Amino acid sequence: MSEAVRFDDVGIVQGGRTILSQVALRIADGAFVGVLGGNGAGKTTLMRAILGLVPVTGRISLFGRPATRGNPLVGYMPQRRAPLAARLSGRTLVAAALDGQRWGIALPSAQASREVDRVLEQVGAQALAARKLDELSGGERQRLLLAQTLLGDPKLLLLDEPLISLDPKRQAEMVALVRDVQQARGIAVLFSAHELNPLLGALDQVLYLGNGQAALGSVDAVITSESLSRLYAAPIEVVRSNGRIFVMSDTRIA
Amino acid sequence: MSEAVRFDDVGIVQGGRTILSQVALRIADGAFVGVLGGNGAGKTTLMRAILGLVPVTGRISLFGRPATRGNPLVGYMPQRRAPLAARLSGRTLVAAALDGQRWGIALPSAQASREVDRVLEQVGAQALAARKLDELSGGERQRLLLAQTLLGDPKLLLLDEPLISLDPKRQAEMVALVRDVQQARGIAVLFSAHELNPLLGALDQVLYLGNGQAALGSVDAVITSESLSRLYAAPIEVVRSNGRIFVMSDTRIA
Amino acid sequence: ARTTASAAIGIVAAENVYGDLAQRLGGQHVRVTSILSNPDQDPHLFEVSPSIARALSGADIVVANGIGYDPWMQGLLAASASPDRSVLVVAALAGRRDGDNPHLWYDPAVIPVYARALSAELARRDPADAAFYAGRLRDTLSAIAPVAQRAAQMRARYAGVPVTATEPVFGEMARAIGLAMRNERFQRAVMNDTEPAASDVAAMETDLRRHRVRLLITNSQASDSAAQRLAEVAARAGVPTVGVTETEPSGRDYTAWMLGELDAVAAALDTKAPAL
Amino acid sequence: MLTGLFSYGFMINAFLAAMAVALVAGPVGYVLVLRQQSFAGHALSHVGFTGATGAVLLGLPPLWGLVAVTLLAGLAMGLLGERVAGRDVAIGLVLAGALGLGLLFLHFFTAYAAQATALLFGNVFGVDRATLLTLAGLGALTLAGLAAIARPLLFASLQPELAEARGVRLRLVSVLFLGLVALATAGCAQIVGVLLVFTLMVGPAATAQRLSPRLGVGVALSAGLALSEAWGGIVCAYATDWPASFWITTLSGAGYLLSFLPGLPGPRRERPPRRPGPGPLPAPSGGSSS
Amino acid sequence: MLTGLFSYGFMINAFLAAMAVALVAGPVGYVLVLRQQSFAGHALSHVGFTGATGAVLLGLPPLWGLVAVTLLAGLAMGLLGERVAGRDVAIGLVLAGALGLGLLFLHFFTAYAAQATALLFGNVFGVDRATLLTLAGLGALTLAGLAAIARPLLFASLQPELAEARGVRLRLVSVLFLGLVALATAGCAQIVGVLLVFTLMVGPAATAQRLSPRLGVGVALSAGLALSEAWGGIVCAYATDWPASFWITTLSGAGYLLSFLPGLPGPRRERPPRRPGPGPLPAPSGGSSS
Ligand SMILES: Nc1ncnc2c1ncn2[C@@H]1O[C@H](COP(=O)(O)OP(=O)(O)OP(=O)(O)O)[C@@H](O)[C@H]1O
Ligand SMILES: Nc1ncnc2c1ncn2[C@@H]1O[C@H](COP(=O)(O)OP(=O)(O)OP(=O)(O)O)[C@@H](O)[C@H]1O
Ligand SMILES: [Mg+2]
Ligand SMILES: [Mg+2]
Ligand SMILES: [Zn+2]
Repeated sequence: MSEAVRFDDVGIVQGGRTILSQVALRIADGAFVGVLGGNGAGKTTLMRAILGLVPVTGRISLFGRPATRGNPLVGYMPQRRAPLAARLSGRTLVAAALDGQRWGIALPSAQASREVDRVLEQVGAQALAARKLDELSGGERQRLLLAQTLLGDPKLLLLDEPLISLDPKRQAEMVALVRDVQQARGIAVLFSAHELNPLLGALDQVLYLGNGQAALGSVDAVITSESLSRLYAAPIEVVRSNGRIFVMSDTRIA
Repeated sequence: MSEAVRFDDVGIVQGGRTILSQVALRIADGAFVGVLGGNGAGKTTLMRAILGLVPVTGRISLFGRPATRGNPLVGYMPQRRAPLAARLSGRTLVAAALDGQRWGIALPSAQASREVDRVLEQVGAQALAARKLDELSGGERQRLLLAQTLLGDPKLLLLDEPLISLDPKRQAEMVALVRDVQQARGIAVLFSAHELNPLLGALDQVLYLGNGQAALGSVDAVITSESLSRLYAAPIEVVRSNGRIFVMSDTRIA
Repeated sequence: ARTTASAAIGIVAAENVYGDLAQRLGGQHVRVTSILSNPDQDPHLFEVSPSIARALSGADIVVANGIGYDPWMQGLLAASASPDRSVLVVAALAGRRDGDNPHLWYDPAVIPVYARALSAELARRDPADAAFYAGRLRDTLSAIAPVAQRAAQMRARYAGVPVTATEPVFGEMARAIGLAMRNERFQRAVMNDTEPAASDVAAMETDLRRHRVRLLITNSQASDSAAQRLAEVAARAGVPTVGVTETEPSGRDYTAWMLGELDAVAAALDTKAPAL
Repeated sequence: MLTGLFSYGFMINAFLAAMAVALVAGPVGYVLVLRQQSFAGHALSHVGFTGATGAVLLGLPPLWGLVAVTLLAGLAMGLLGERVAGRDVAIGLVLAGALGLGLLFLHFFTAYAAQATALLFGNVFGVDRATLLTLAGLGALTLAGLAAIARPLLFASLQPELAEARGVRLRLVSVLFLGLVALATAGCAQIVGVLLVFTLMVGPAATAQRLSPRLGVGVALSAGLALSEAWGGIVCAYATDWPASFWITTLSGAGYLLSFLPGLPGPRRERPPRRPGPGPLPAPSGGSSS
Repeated sequence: MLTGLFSYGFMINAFLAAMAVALVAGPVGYVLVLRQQSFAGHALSHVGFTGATGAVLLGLPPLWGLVAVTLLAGLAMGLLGERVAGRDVAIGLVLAGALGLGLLFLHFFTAYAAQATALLFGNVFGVDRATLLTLAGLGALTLAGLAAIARPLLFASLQPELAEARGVRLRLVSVLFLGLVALATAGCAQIVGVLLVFTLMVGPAATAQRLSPRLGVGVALSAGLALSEAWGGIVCAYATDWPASFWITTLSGAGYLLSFLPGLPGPRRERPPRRPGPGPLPAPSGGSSS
């Protein structure tokens, strides 16, 4: 089965409003997919639907099985992040997510400790883990959150705007980190962002949302001035130079 | 006096750490200045210093007078925004900032009402003002916050990352809005952002922070691959095409 | 509602002990309402209902205990000022001051003072029936006389005998009998709903264990675990326990209530302490 | 059943006292709820106990001690817990500390303590004219204080960062406000009881904030609801002879729950505006890759 | 002074009771403070009063009513106020409602109510063996319950959005936890008083969270601090003859304040890592424009 995510005629209605309708799409296993769309287009809602947190019509399948809540194959970094308990260590935060959904108490175990070490290492955050959360920079915290998504060997990562409030260097680092993990472990990634440029080099495909619809396309097909301008309903320019793509909205026309 | 902001040998130490040292700069009245710098470079601290909220050594002057707290010539949009009281109307929020620092009670007055109407109109938010804050999108809320900064005819706006979590279209709209207000009223603007592209078309100058230093430069001088790469300590490419500039960090090297 | 009873003198008593005596002294010429038949209601949350406030505002005579036992009475009286109302504060009649034991009705000398004062007040208000009130007063005084007599008898026999109690409810009567009451600080702490000090608990236990007291008096309406524990200590040490009640039990008059408790105390003091 | 509602002096006093309390509790509570400081309001109503016992111990009028210590605790909470994080811990510790001290004072009591503790637990049917005047005076003082700090208080509550930048002294405002809450609580509690003050502060304010997004309307609504719930409670108490506090609490809770009814303004549901839609999306070209 | 500390049965019982309470209050309080729910903890201790009164009215043992109503209120708070915004209003209204109901029960009271009133200040020197057993049983039950929900509880407290996505039922966990708090409070309060339970829940937990960033260490520290403060308070009470609750409150407050001392781990100051600096900035070229 090479399909990570499959939507068959999916519709989502929330608060009496249709967010998405008649969505059909297939995301291949191991693909790095950028999720684009204006504010309120439904990026977060789509991810929450994949997680089984939002009632949908139609069918969403993950790796051939119906999507359900608490699927261990999915790692998730939510967009809206509650203020973190500032005085706890990064390690405590990451460890809390390890089997956090299971009843009972988490007794210290060598195996659990190894698993936490493993994901911390994967994002290069071993040194951060001992420090208190309120001593970490935003970028460092985001790296810990990424580590959490890797617990328990997921086959699909849903990352909702992980670049927010990062500077260009940290944005690039975050994208590179996700890309490395994705390739090393051959997992599929859905990565939403308003900032296309740092992502473009890493993307296999683009999932673009707007006007209640969602469609998948290749980077070359979607990242064009014409299609992006239509997507965001604003003039957006795409420039290709030296094999690189730049996206920029035109501030002079407004 | 054509200087909006002037720093003479300014140093800022917080929590025992030197954030900025020996900063000297002059921002001309009416200039649109982009404030750049990596996470933790001190963008927010610099703005708070201009507002008189942070103890400094040296001297900061605004329009020829020493910077003090509560200067009515300065409008401010903070970066960290406390969760807004969701059930109140946008108009209530904006009106609360009108002379909000003065003791006493704000009795309904035609003059106050006109002033609120004026700033709402300037950002095109008259229609939003009657709605509850929790019914507004992030971009709409940000527009109300911008309206607040315009209360009482400031001559200097400090906008700390007003583009955060906006989609490209809204980013462009926000920049255009600020630019329009700035030009119509001839005021100076300090506008911080991690996202350079939406800003580039609007900027008169760039204030770039890093390594405890701050320096002002023209767009042409600062926005070059070399200087940005040094600023962010990461490979950043700047491409000029059709008289437009594109900035992009290189994700392939990381 | 002022048709049949229009002639009757309205009396509101804060506590039912005083109310019952008032009924006895005034007979058919009075209409009595007692506010607290249960003074141990949480004073924190005690709230007077409108009907009581109504009764109070129409009352001719109001009886209160005073010295902090019914502090809400002041406010209630002030709230419905009435120029022609007399207020009898028993503590004032008996010359007690703040800080004295507020369980005044356990003092056999106080009740006659109250009875005389109330009777005089009734006669003042209703001179036509003065003879009736005088007769009622005589009857009442002789009906309650056995309490003082019994206390005096017991004084002859038990004066100086050391006893203790979990609460100061019985304190005035113990004084009348001449019992040597110990552990008064402990009792005060329990009365005030606060925590007895460790040394007071220790002294209490030592008294019980070493038979330094001949009797433990408890409040039988209160069954908190601390009191239960002391009763157990007493039982183990062979010190007898007598329960008394703070309010007049329904269905008993003052004399029967007091005599019953005095008998129980006497019986307990007469039991021979077992050898340790 | 309701004949004679106004024929008794104590009933008239009860209505007047309830009005004085409601008109203070409504606006003060509005800000309390807006700032999410209900716990502080509740805790302050306990703290008076320490002041009253301490004052009695020193031979001072208990009301002085009550007002003084409540004010002090309000200030302490404001100073300790200005930041929202950890604010509830600051309140909890001030509360525990004050009660512990009260317990110590009680320990030194030689008299029956009802005198001190009764002060905390007022009685709406036992309000006399002099108390009514005190109440009105304290209430006027509190409202005047609230009016004096209204603008910076509201600004600091809605947007602390911005208010600070505009010259509002957050800590001062926070401390002054808690002082006012303390004053209102201390003044009202001894007349109508701790329970009632708290109920009248939180219930109507929360309801008002659900019903109107406008500040002035909300504050007026809060005061109006508090007043009508207080008066309604007194009428119900008169009719049923059940305690007024119970009725007022019930009405206040019912009012809040009613504000969730669908027909009313302000349902929880978010109604984001449908933005002018973009044109049709480009047809997917490329399908699934890799 | 301290001779004979263990020569009285009541002292031994006091130490044991304090231990049972502290070992429950420490861990439960740790989560309570982590979730910023001190107000809920405090409110639940009031609510027990209503339950006790109601049970007595129905002729049931007060402890049953206490536990039942407190559990119910914990559930109501959990259900009403799962979202942080408005949570304090939900607690406040449940609290007010429960107290109002308690007042109504009292109104119908004919029997003795002291069992319900003595709640605020318990009596740690008056614990008998049977009570000790009840206390130990309730404590064990609470700790077992806490252990049973520990993992999802912690996860939901730290990262609710993520926990929900991973299949944790937030509302269920929240309600179960408040039920446990209710159980702990109800069990302990009637033996050692509301004040003590609250103090031992909030003080040591807040101190522990300042002292260690690690969860296991923090919970152990919280329990250890609670135990040593409780025992220390009893010893001080024995030595000075002042109330134990006063001493325990004082020690708990002092412990928290001491944790702010500079030498200790976890000063408030933020120490962001100095990132490897970029090279020297390009020299400003262009000066001030326009
Ligand atoms: N529980 C809900 N009830 C009603 N409407 C909702 C609910 N949750 C989300 N919505 C609406 O659904 C739409 C899609 O929201 P969503 O958060 O998925 O957008 P998004 O693409 O993630 O936006 P952003 O870029 O701002 O994060 C929005 O209009 C939002 O207001
Ligand atoms: N009160 C404080 N005490 C100690 N250090 C502080 C304080 N406030 C800020 N800092 C530190 O000062 C540095 C500059 O912070 P500042 O918030 O100004 O950076 P910034 O450029 O705005 O970053 P960002 O892009 O993340 O918003 C950071 O290292 C920050 O941790
Ligand atoms: Mg989103
Ligand atoms: Mg910043
Ligand atoms: Zn309380």
